[in-house]
Amino acid sequence: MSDFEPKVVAFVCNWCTYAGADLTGTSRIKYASNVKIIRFPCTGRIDFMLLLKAFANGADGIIVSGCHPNDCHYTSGNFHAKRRWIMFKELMDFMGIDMNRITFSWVSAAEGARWADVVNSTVTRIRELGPYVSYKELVNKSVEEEVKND
Amino acid sequence: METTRKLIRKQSLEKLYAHLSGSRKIYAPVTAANKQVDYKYNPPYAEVASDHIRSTLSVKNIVFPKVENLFLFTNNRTESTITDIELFKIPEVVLWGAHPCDTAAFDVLRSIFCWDTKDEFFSQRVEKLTVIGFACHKSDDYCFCTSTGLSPDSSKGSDILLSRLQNGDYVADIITEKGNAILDSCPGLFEAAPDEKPVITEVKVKFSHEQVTAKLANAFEHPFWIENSLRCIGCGACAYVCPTCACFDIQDETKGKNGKRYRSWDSCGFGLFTLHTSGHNPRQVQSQRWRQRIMHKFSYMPDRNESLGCVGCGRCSSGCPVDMNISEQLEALQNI
Amino acid sequence: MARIGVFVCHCGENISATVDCGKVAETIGKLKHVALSTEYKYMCSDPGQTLIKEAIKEHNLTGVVVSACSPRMHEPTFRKACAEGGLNPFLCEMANLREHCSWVHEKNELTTEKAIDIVRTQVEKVKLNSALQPIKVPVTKTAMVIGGGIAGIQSALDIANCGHKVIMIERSPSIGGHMSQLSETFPTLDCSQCILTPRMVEVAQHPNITLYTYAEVESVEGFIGNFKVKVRKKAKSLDEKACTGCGLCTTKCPQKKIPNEFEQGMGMRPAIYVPFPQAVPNRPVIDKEHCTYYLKGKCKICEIVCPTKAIRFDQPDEILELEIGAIVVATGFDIKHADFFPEYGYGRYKDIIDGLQFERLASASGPTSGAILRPSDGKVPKNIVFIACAGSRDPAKGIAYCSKICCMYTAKHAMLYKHKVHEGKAHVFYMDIRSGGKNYDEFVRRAIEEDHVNYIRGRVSTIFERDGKLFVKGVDTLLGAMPVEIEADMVVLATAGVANSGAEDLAQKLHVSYDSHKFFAEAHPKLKPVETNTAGIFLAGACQNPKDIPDSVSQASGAAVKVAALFSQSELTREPLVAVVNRTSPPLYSTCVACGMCKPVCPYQAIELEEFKARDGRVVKKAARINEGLCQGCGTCVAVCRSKSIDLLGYSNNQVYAEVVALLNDY
Amino acid sequence: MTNLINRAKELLENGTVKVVIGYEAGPTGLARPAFITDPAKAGKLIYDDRCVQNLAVYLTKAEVKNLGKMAIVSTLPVMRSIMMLISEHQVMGDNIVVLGISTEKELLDIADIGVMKGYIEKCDLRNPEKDRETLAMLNALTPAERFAWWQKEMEKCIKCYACRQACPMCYCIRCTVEVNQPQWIPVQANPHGSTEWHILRAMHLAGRCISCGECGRACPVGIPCHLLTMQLADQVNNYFHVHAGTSDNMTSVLSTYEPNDKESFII
Repeated sequence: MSDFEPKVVAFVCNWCTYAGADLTGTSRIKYASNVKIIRFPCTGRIDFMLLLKAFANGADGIIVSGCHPNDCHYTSGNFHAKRRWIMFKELMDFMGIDMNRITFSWVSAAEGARWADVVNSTVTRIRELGPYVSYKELVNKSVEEEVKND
Repeated sequence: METTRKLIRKQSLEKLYAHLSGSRKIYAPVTAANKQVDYKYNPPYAEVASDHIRSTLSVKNIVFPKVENLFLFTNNRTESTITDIELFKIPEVVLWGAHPCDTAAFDVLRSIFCWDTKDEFFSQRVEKLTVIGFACHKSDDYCFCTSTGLSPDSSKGSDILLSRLQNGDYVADIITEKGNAILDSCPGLFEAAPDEKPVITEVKVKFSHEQVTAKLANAFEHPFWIENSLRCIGCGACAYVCPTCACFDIQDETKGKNGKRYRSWDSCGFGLFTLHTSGHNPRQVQSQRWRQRIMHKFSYMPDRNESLGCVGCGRCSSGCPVDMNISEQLEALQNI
Repeated sequence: MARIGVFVCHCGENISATVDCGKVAETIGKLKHVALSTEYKYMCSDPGQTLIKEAIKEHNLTGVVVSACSPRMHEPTFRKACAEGGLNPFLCEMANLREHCSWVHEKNELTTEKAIDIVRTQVEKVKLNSALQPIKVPVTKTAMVIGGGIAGIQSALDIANCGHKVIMIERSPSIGGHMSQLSETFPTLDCSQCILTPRMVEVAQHPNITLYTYAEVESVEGFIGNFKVKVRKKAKSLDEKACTGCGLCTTKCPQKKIPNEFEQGMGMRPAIYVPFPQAVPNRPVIDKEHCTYYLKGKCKICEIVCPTKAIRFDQPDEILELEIGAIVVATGFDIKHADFFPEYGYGRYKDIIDGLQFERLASASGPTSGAILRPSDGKVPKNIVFIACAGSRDPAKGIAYCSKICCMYTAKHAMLYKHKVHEGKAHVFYMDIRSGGKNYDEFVRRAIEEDHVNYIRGRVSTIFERDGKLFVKGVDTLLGAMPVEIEADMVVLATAGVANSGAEDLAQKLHVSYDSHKFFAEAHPKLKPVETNTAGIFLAGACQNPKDIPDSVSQASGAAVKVAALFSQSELTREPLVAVVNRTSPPLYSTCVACGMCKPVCPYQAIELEEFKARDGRVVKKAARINEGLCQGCGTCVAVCRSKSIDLLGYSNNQVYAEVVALLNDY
Repeated sequence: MTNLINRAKELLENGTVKVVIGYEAGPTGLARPAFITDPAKAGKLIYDDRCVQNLAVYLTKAEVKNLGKMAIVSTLPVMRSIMMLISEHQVMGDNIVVLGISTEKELLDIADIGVMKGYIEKCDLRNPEKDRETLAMLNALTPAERFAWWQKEMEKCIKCYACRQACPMCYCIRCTVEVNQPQWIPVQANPHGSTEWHILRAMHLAGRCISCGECGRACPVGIPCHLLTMQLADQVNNYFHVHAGTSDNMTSVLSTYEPNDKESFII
């Protein structure tokens, strides 16, 4: 497990967290390279299905991050996203899908150092949790194998 | 081959099960906690159900799985490579405990899958399959095998058909060479058959399928379809539990450069089943889809495949969330 | 078949020091559909851009991925380069190898692998990009200015002087706003009306400006360049064309005891009145709430005396429907009235007034003709106390902000007083003196040093009356919180500036956001201080927050430039990254079922339900439609659409999905 | 029951409605939806414990709508469904006559939507009791146990979409599962495809599910998928203090927000 390099996907909004991550770069603050960023105009744009797609394609952890409440470039996208995540988290918990593998955060364009912290703490946590075996198994389990089953 | 009748005692039946499971996989019905009966691979004999009327799903899954990979592929920079499914790896399976309606359905499926080009996947699975059917000693209002030309003790599709005697022993009709091979592999478990008649349930004849087929030839525009399908909600339950429904959807699923093409069950009851790319949908409303379902089984198939598309198992009716009772509708249809 | 060109930038050594750019280019070059994968030291340099332009032609590229710095830095640069190379600019994407990779990771294999993943993700995305054309929206070159104070006047004149039509709406009978009430202005002490009234007249006479006073906005629909505004022109009970403004009616009106709004209640006016002598337009209106005829059904003296028979008692309100291209909101502010401060005894003591009342007292055209006389007995106050920060910066009062103008006008008031009552004593209680601004601090110093105004740093706890005299009790914090008690003949409260009445209502009509204090909200506090979150609606003056005259005027000119820029083209060009609801052939029309989930999530009211009709006129289908003129491309509607009938150009479902897959899988 | 039959007959006879949607007894003794267009056949209508299906699903069905103005036998879940359908512009409130049935199986006098609103407000809007018990049982498990529990159910799924088709709120003409650009949900009925389908369905019903339990009842293989949407119905009320289907002007909880919505997991 020691050489386990978690795959973490970050879904971030263009105006705050993406810009914040840019600032982390311009400030030359180092963080774990396991995280790869996908840019969205707004957290309001992030479909909950994309999070499942990330797990289905082998992600061990996910970060979802956008503007702090009241700072949304589009005024309200992050508020809508917040409600969506509240419901999503409740459903995932109820189905036993591991929500410790998802970090939801607000990181502003000025919080370059904080972005590094969010990434590093997420990667550390996912490292401890290990690969997301149960979701990977779920994805690879094909009904046909049941028929073959040898 | 000529059918031979043997006796197999209750205790020997368990031994036969153990004997068969030693060499191959057994697909047998099991009663779940919620009283539903589902087929499972290699269940312990003690769990195998023998008193049920019908399982929730038919046994078609064994020859026509709900999802089946057709091939795997890899998209490289300049060319794509295709990897075939190794059909020879499909294991030998014994289907245990299927009722005559379900076993008869294999012939119907064959008439669909192999009417012109032989479907390799289906054929291979059928070839690897040995069927030990159980004649029905119980039935209910949904059953109508006798209206589709079958009977509760029909041996159609079985390699060995077991029928229960009053005392719980069974008579075994050895129908095919495959059945004979089983008999030969464990002759000690079989005895000479008594003269006694097995317990067979009585299934009332509800309609004449010939008459239904005749009526359907001119019933395409009949108001019957709208009136009788208003409550149909357009789910695929009837098609998916049906032992003879064979429609499938083909999909490609890729991850990165690797992918697979597979087929999975589909249903003509779905609104988008017939949607064209142009946006046109020849079956726009549910009555047209309901008509298609009945027409296909009772008119088109007798015409084209010379086989009725229904075996009268009654699952479509018992599984329907809105009680679309097919035998009731067919009864009505023969009188329109 | 896609032919993607990938250009890996070293950014000097900024990227190449930690990322093996050669390996990135080589690995990406092996991907399907990648026609060219190359590296270069500075992609953004001229030779770098030329490389892209030539490659587009040479390899007939269908998409370009520039793997360099943040797209927030150079996306416009490279999109422009692509356009110059003959490729639609929206077929260019950037992979962020610098800010998100080389600068934040150590030099090792994992970092290079991550770089490859980042580039591959953009390659997969760009394959699904579509060539987009900028959106053109027609522009109605008529601006509406709401509010006729100094900000509105400045904006209207600037826009009109650029050659565009302006419609000005003012809800009171005259333009001029608060500035017309002021006596002198800081820091120059020039007469407010003297500098304002020429501007007011200019508005009235400007050929490009149409002025509607006594009028309010009824409703606003549409979007930038294409607003449809309904304006209610309240009945003035007057034929304005017939009226000559002789004023005879106002002198003959028997009802004369109505508190004069312009004088802040310190004078009286008749029921038919002109708010002040220099009013524009200089025409009276009948105040229906106080007019004897409207109240009791008889009188009509004004009608009788009017030499031109201009009075129209049965005149109805008129609704104007106007086509407007841009709107400047300049509705100004109000002040907290002194009754907000029971601790200071307002109401009980007549000689406690607010700042605007003091302006009227000091004004030559005011109720006392400029003499500082206290309201109770008309005597000249010998001791006067000014309390700055009455309400402002006081979270307990619900106003946490600084009203900004009070420090300066309090200093001005104290000076004006001293200039008029030489022997009088002026005291100022203050929290801090905020006198940032050209010549502002000098002005305050003059009050203290030349006019000997007594500045006391401390807050006033209470004002009470003893033996017919007011006593102001506070502390002097500079003297170690020593209690101070000052006998005063008159007290002036520099009360907090607050949002104007009706601001919330108007903001809702305009679909513009407002803050918790009901001030209009700017689109960005730093970089878009004039814009609102609704495109085509701009802010000027104190409707945004309390401002002094120079700030209001500057912002008003700023807003005017925004409008003029918008009007400089007959069509508006917008980035086409907008949401789209799908359309298919009938009878489906769209997979949208018009559930309306998307409508309330749109911050820009860009979504409406479109009806599809059969030949007989029956509505056979409804589906959402997005107004591309209003959509800003946030994509929140896309994520809430259950049937996936909405998609966002540039961040389509297909694109973001491909990104997720590409980021996590082997190729 | 006589009241119901008489009322249905009257509505059909005087032409107020063209069809009465109610229940009749089928040949196997099950109650099933019935569409009465002929007043002489109103006598077929029944209302008893067997009548469990949520009839509101038919309000959006094209061929039922084609019959003309409808009256619909409505228990509480049906009434709540109607409220949601009006809120989401799928049904016009003045286009249907509600034949309300009280919990005591008495015919209610629902003159208009306002009256119906008043009635709904007085009802217990929580999930049905036996489902509350199952939910409590599941919520008491560890996440890993819950995962295993649900996976066992998901393995049964055949993707027949009876859950979707039986739900009055699933009226989309094209469901997300039918979108293949991109293919959001794997088409195959394997545990992965089925799990994601059920997540999607539950999320799309968040704040819209009126706890009728029809999806679970319709499932031919017995997956209690209604527990997913009911759990979210509970949470919607817990977080946002809303019960779905209580007014004809509901904004979905996921289409709106309060700036001070409480959560504890966003850092």
